[in-house]
Amino acid sequence: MIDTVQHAIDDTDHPQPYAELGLKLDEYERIRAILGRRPTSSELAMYSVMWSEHCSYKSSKVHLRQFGEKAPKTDALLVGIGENAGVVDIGDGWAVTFKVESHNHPSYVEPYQGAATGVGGIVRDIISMGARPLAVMDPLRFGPLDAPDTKRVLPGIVAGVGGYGNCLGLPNIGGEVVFDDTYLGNPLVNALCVGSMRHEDIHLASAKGVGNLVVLYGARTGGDGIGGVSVLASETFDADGPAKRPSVQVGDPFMEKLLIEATLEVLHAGLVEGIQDLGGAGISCATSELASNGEGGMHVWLDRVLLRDETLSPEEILMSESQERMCAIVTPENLDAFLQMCRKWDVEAVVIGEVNDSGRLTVDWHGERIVDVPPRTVAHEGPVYERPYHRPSWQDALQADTPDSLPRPADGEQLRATLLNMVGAPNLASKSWVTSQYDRYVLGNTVLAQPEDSGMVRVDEETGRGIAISTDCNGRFAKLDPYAGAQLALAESYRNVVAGGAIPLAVTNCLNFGSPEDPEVMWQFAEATRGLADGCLQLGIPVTGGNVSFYNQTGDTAILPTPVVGVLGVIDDVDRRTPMAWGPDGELIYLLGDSRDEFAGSEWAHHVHGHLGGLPPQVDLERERLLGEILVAGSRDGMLTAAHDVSDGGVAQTLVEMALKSGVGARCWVPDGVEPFVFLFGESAGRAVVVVPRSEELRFTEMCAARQLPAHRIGVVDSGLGADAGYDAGEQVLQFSDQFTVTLAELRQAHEATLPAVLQT
Amino acid sequence: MARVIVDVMLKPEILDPQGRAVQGALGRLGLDGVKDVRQGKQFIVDIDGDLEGDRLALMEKLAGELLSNPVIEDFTMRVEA
Amino acid sequence: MARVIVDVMLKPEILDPQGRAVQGALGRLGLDGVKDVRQGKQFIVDIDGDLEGDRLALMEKLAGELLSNPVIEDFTMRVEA
Amino acid sequence: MRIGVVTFPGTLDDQDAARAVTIAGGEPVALWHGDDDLKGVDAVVLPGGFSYGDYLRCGAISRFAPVMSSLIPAAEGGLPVLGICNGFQVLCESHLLPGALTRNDSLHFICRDQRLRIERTDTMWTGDFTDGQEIVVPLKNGEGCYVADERTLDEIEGEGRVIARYLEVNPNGSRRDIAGISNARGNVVGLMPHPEHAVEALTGPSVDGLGFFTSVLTSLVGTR
Ligand SMILES: Nc1ncnc2c1ncn2[C@@H]1O[C@H](COP(=O)(O)OP(=O)(O)O)[C@@H](O)[C@H]1O
Ligand SMILES: [Mg+2]
Repeated sequence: MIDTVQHAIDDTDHPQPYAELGLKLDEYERIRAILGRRPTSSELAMYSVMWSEHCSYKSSKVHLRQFGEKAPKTDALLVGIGENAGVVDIGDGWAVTFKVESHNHPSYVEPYQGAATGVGGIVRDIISMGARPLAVMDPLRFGPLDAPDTKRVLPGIVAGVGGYGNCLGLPNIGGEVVFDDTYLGNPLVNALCVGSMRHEDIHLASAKGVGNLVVLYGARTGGDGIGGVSVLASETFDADGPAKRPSVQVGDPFMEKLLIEATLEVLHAGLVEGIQDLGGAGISCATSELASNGEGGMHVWLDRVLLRDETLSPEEILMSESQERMCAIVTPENLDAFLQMCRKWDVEAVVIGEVNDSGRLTVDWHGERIVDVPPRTVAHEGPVYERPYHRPSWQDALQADTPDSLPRPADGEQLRATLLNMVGAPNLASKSWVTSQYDRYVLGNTVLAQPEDSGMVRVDEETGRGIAISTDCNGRFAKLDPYAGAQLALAESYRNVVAGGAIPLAVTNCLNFGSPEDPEVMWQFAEATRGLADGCLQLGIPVTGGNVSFYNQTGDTAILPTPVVGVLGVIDDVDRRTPMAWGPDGELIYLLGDSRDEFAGSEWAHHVHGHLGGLPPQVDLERERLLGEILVAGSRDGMLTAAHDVSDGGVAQTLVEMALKSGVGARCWVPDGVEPFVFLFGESAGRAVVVVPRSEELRFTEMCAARQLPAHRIGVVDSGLGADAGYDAGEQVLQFSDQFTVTLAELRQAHEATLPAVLQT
Repeated sequence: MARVIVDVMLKPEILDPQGRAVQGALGRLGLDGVKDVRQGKQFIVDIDGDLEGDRLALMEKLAGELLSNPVIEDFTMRVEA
Repeated sequence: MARVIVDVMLKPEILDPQGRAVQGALGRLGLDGVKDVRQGKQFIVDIDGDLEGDRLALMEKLAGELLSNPVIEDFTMRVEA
Repeated sequence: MRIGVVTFPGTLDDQDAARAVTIAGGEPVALWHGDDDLKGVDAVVLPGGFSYGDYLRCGAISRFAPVMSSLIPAAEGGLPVLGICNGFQVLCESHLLPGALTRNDSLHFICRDQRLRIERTDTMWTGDFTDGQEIVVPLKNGEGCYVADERTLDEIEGEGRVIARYLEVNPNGSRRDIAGISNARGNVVGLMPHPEHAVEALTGPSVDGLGFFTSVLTSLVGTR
């Protein structure tokens, strides 16, 4: 029985399963008030998915507004928040769009497909702006490395990210792999995509032009993922969707590759008036958003949708989250050309609707009207909540529990043992077990990729203009102080971008938190958002887009507040990038910035003592900005051979990573006035290690002095230390004067063995 | 000595891109009227002794949890002596 | 309507790392005495009308050339009406 | 010299192969899978990727594409053809080269900078290398394990048709560390690693890959 509009008018008291679909009673009442009758079952399906937390941002909206309100003035922003992804001007007529999104819950249920479709979804967001995708990144978070469920989830997620991205032909240029107890029942899979286009190719999701046609193209619509993203992402796991349909989407990267090529061809041929990807909430979302952004009216013949499963009901077709589909608005004159380009790429396409000026979104099913709604009420005027929030009762006690009394290594021997232990800690160990499953070479424009600070790709092969991106977040810092923690995430990401020599331009974010219905979690969210917005204003780089993922918790225990921040930078010639590996003998190693006794939330406190408490490292965004200017100038003027930011694991980790990447040893020392342990393992922000050729030393140090950035000479690259230290002459060692010596071979073994030891089967 | 044969197929409602690719190829190569193709896996497990009682139950459990992924796949298992 | 089932297996002399990995996993999960595991593919082809004469011959040819690679694989095919 | 670069649905490294041809001094010519016209090119590169999603078996479906119906006889007639990664798989599936490529023994996709030894320099694609030269180029594949029966392996070894071998690490379990082979005539070469990703110092681990593309240009000049 089809529930028609007429039926809804006639039988207006018919009880409806709004609660099972995740709507609250007052939300249901509001739908009735909007329509002046009860919704049909198809309308209820549309409203319920579109008003879900995942699609409507109902709990986060009031906080996210700050990103617009506090946005710094910049000419770089071509398209701001609100579109599928923001667009940034990088010069020479090039524009870049980038965005990060979460696929946490689906990846827990089915790791491979969940992660794969996460990549697929974010890539479609980027192509729907008219951009050609350039690269992907994958910030990932798991429970403890040795937990059995991590061994179930991690290999599948990594294979899924790789399986999809590799098959699409997009290089993976970076990401994160972080382990913490709180992610055990709730791993985080965030996926980022970046794309480029010429300014004139920017496209927006709107249905303009009465009489224009709505074309659905790509994969056929099936029953997979019905209630998937929405049910899974909005409510906790025990509320599963309609029983007869699986709530897992399966990705087809091959189809997506064809979809990319077909889409770019029709866009460049000027055949498209508006375009929208189909992600969460499928056709409901695409049609209501397109209509709501356009002339405000659209009619859809739902029975024309090509199906994979003929038994699907209209409600299910509206809600289906089948992957690899797109929706385009095409003029009648261009339709044939559009369809022909789709055929060239073996992509099926069909006209499902028409733009009109009715101000309504109407949907027919075999001649009967099943939906008749004002599209804005579906797409943009969903509920908005001012969720209550308050500082957690335990926050003061957490901050009072400082790491100051934790036992510290006392002599050189103990420092050496600590170093070997730390470089093998799951969070600091080499991630190459993961990254070697990702293609970083495809497209031939990857200039920097893992394990560098940022991923950097060439955008213009003629001029060498390129971009760099990094994503970062230390959730422990955010737990200790969400406001500062979000700014520290921003600062780290910023630092990683400037370390490569790129100038930061814009920010994306993926805010992963527990339940917004918990006022203490909501406080974390509010504080982190405020911190990030204030930080972006201070650094002068706008937030161009992002994603919120709530309900990341196991029972009542929320994950660490995890505001993942992605910073995008531009470099006018990638030839001038600064890599992380130091150069030949004799080059000088400098530490820029101040080192303080800051261990709260540090990897040392976490890994060695299992401790979390105190106040996170001091944030000084003016200092970060100055550090950035020095690093960019150093790259531009050829003063630096190498640079590497200091973050998790402190200066020790930074030096070890530089040495291992280059394969050459170094003699280092502790600058005056700092305790060796604090120097090596403290995690003060605003620092980087740089390597300067002797010929540039004076110029570089004078620049730092003039700009008042502390610069300490802490070492010199030296391949000939082996014999002095009692090893074979050729042995490469890292020597800390007066403290200890360690060989690169030992460090490499400790650094590289951790992940394979657990994950290699 | 027993031989266990486990056939694993994607559940009918789950998208099978491999099957679709094969369907397209069969058509292009001149085979008309192909309505549907599904691609699955087959495992042939040779095992010592008789497979009975607990061991049979364990094999069955592993067929459903290790050899197939219950979230997206169905399996059938048969034992040949 | 006919249903064709094609089973494809690596030839015995070709190394099967997937089968080996499954064998290892079965052992670790407590199933003793697993001597050998081979992992192959199964295709289920649903096809309109009767499959006879030339069409049957074509299906058979494609099973041997498209669905399997004769250099490394063997296949069996059966038709269910 | 005009070098064709074939695009199948799902081909990924076509633009890289074309770039490599250009840097080597040739002129790349795009060839489309659905078109049996080879446009009079002097040589052809089958680039890497996941043609038809690599569903079924890598290269199995591409082998039947219209472009292959022209390419197979042309290769048998002496046209130089280089198959890289997925292209190598297509050449094996087409029986232009013996053996097959199966799932990596690690069961994982692997991307790494791979050291190789060039074993034979008298093919159309390796003439610019020196005998035994060691090179480093990216390797990235999920199904790169070269297999053939022992008789076939002995035969290609005996005829000196192994053109490159893995050094230091055998990344995928290939029999006898085989990274690339040629046909008897030396015009058709299949290679699992990716020389087209090692043609610019900025983006590759080396520029060692360029040798394959300059070799064919050199040998074509010689035959003219
Ligand atoms: N999941 C992943 N995918 C791709 N690259 C990753 C992933 N995890 C880590 N990496 C890369 O490994 C390197 C080291 O990571 P990390 O220590 O988190 O860097 P940083 O501390 O500089 O942010 C970086 O280049 C990062 O991009
Ligand atoms: Mg870094």
